[in-house]
Amino acid sequence: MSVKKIINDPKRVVDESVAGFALAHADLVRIETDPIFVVRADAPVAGKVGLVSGGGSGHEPLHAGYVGHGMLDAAVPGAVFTSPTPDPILAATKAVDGGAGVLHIVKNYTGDVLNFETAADLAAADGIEVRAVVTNDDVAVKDSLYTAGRRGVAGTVLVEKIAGASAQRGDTLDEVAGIAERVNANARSMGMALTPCTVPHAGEPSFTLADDEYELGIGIHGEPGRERLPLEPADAIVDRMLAPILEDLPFSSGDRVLLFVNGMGGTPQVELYIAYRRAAEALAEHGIEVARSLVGNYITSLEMQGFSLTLLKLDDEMVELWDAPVQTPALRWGR
Amino acid sequence: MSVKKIINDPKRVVDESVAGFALAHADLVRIETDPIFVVRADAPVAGKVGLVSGGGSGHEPLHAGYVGHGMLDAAVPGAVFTSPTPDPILAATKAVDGGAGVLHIVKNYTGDVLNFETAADLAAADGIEVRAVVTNDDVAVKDSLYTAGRRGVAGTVLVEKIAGASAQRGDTLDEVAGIAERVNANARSMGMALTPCTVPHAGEPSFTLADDEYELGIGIHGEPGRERLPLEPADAIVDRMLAPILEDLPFSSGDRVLLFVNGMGGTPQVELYIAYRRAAEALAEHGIEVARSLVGNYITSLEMQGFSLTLLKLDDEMVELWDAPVQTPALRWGR
Amino acid sequence: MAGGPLGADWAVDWVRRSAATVAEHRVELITLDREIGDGDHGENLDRGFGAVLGKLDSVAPDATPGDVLKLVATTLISTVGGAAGPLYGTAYLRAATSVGSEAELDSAAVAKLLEAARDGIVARGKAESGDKTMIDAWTPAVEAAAAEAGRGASPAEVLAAAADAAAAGAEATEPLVARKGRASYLGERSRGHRDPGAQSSAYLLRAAADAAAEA
Amino acid sequence: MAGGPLGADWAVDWVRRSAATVAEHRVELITLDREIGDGDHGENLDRGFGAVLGKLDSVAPDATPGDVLKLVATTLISTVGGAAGPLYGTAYLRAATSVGSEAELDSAAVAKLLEAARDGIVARGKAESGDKTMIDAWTPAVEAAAAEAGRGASPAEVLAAAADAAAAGAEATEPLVARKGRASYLGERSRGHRDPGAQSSAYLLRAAADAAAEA
Ligand SMILES: Nc1ncnc2c1ncn2[C@@H]1O[C@H](COP(=O)(O)OP(=O)(O)O)[C@@H](O)[C@H]1O
Ligand SMILES: Nc1ncnc2c1ncn2[C@@H]1O[C@H](COP(=O)(O)OP(=O)(O)O)[C@@H](O)[C@H]1O
Ligand SMILES: [Mg+2]
Ligand SMILES: [Mg+2]
Ligand SMILES: [Mg+2]
Ligand SMILES: [Mg+2]
Repeated sequence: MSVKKIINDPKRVVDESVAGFALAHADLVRIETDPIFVVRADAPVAGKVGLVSGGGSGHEPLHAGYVGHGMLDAAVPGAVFTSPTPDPILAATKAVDGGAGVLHIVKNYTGDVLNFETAADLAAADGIEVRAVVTNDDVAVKDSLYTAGRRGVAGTVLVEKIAGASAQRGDTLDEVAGIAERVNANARSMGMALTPCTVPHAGEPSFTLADDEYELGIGIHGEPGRERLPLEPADAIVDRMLAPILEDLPFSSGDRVLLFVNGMGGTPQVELYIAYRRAAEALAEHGIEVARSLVGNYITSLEMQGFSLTLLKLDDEMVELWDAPVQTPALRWGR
Repeated sequence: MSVKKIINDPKRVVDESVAGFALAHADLVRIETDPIFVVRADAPVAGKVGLVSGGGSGHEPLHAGYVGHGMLDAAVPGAVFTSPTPDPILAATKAVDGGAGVLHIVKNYTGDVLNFETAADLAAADGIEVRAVVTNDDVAVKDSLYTAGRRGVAGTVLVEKIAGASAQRGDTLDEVAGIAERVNANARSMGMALTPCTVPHAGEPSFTLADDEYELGIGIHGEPGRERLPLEPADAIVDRMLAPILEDLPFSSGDRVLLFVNGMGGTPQVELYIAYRRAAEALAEHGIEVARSLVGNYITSLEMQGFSLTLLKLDDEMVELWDAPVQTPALRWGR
Repeated sequence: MAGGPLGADWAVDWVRRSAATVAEHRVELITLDREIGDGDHGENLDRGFGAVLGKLDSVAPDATPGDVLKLVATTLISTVGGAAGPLYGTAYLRAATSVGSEAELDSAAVAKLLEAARDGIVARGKAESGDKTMIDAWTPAVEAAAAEAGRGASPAEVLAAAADAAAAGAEATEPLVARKGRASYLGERSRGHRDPGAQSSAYLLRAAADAAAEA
Repeated sequence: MAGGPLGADWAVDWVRRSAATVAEHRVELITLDREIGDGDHGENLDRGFGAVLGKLDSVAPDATPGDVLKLVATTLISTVGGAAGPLYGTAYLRAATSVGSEAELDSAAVAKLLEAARDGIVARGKAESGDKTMIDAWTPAVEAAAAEAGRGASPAEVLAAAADAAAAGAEATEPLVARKGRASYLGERSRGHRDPGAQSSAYLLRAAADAAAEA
């Protein structure tokens, strides 16, 4: 074995992991294996808009960890860092269709967009109404003619939670899609990494960094980021990440926000809270009120050390939907 | 900065992190800073037995992440991997005393035991009834005259949850202590590591491992373990860890258990579920029923890559208390 | 070099050679993709063509080249994932449609097949020449094939010219700045690396030419 | 070498020298502890004696050696943590009790102080000689001190003998297998490493002797 991981066979990583996940969370989810997807134990919920997300594996708990009451109806895991093919997306879409249509939540990567598109076409041909929301909250990438557009990163978790609550309370497909779009439009993220990650089948780290460097603007696939900088204190890093976020929307004094500090997988919690502390302090300096928060490993890059900051500008409806009960393997509150 | 971490100053790691924690979870907890401890927002709860735990930092979410309804009333963080001194333990004990006495949950390390003992003596002098439960679930260490006794590791999380539910429903100090003792007596754990961790002030990894080695029987402080073995497939590792656990209690066919796969901090979730899958399968082969489960980073060693397996032999009361509502930053369900 | 029209045997041999070349260059394609992408391109294609290989037994004795191309298309779509899955899938699907139910393909049909495949990739991915994608291998290949067919070359000669042009096209992606796909996130930092999809396209077209040469 | 009894000045100087020696050997003690423990011993003692140093100003002009020792005890207990905090804390507390309110300590008082300190560590930690703990520095020190005092040596000579014995005792922990504290988890693998607590004890007793030599 050339890679130092707790695995049996690089080719069976996703299958075995999803199997373990299903065993551990049999109260909330079940899985199908051919093609593979994870679905709410009680799917389809009649009359409820179904929510399906998915993408490459390696970002756990995203997406399977968010399947359950008040969030996703199904999650479709691809190979590590590889978007799933249309087959399981289509199968999941059918499995969660309760007659009110299905929303696809897709992170903006060429592969994800294309495979979900194909699945949506096939589902439509089967008479299922499908809409897609493509998340693109990453300010590290310039959204221009010269790129594939901004990437969907940690904001996706917030879209899934809030749109999930919208669907759970009985909103129509148009309404759920509208809320999802609104959350995405009001979310901005920026990531950094201290260390790379290693895809099991690749056997080598995604990039190399010197002992005194960090990568600013990292994606969630170990893609190199915006620039490589000399390591600096946590507060300085946070300030550097916050600046383009605050510029981009722009957030302004009097705004209420959700502050989300996300670990990339290998960062200890002590460090995430040190970053949270400075981010909250800096926002207070800008007169921005942190009304809700989330800190932890919610969308990861395997064992990468690093974190991302996400700011979501809240309105009253978003707050209500954020607070609504959620019962999933990775996010639970209320009820 | 010689250590690659998201920190400002090694000496301020705990203070800043706890400050960020308090900001992020102000709905559930508050903190005192001189001396430092974390306490339930509504403490003391009149008539309820108070639960206090604590120990060196670096194991987050243990213990502060478990402060809240249905679990701990206060957590006392020491410096990284260093047990706290008696002062904050005493202060926390006083802060949670609702008149029904206070239970100290202490992991079995010389420093923790001695400092909690001193604090308990001082609290008793102030008229507070204190009992202590010392957890020692780690089968990697032989419990004999020739050691400081078995270490308290992941089983501590289960003790805190179940004893917390016992206190929450109004049990007496004797009853809560009795349940805590029973959980500890029925829990067995074993850990492993692929990589070491680095204490911020130490600046160097706790040990070194070759690229094709793992450390079996690792503790939660980067202490070297039982033996160093050539890396092998996940299933083989799990079997090797499960054997001494199953021998030690002994668990037997027909038993109902809680299976807890705990990440050491730097291990991706995919890997934890691969380990869970094999552990569940192996227990099924032994006729042991996995009635409850927990998978994730619940008691960590900073950024160490590795995991531990814990088995708790359940009785009906433990199941009821495990399922009881809990509302803490790191563990939530019910209500 | 064989000169006649190409039948289903050629299509099947193309698949076998594709699977072989992708397996042989798996690590190289992973490495190219790790440098400016996410390091899965070689793994994904290897999985996909491995799956196609496993389905060749199900090809009917009276199958046409179009049947084989369609099998490749649907198998790649359902096994590759990522960006390359739908892009290559669409390419083979359009190629299959382009050749219809013809049992034998002449030079014009071969050139048209390549053009249809390229157009399919553009329809899905919206890339233009110079965006540093697989299109930068396909478009020179399509143009070379059309020119060869126009001057009366054999199908094998058409494919050989296409393969040469694709290889040159893949190499020529090195100085480009990516504007589509994952590599586009790197902006200027994508310069100096060869596009993995262009490289795999060149290998696949070389496999087609080699199969034709021995047909 | 100064020969008279030791007063509060000596105790204060012992504190200063203790803080200095712990700071100087901080990394060495961390490294020893990383090898068979958890790598915090030097950091913890440095924090503790730094805190004591900061409190020296609050020592009253008419303070006794016992007052100073008590200040050390309470400060270490409330700032060091880990195993060493309560163990050293108890040691200094028992030492303070042993000297009572005497203004000056003669050789017998000094030997008794060391014995009381050692007994305090044993009372809390239950270690025996040979368990590879700080006791293996303290017990030889106590014995050497008693012998020196018995033969009429000066307080400074008593402390010098104690320091020498402690240093030898610390060194002698190397071949031992740990049976108490964190190092005991290693079993046989603890052999070949010096116990960090024994080493820090040797440094602290050397500081006491050096302070006496200049008193
Ligand atoms: N929009 C596009 N149009 C054409 N080709 C593209 C486009 N986006 C990506 N590609 C091709 O896909 C290749 C990457 O494929 P692959 O690694 O399998 O997908 P992913 O980027 O999803 O991991 C790139 O090298 C490029 O040639
Ligand atoms: N039971 C005991 N009795 C005497 N000394 C002990 C005992 N346990 C530990 N020690 C001493 O404490 C030292 C370790 O101190 P320190 O590193 O500060 O504590 P911790 O082990 O809690 O990290 C050991 O080197 C040993 O000398
Ligand atoms: Mg990919
Ligand atoms: Mg310690
Ligand atoms: Mg790729
Ligand atoms: Mg130590």
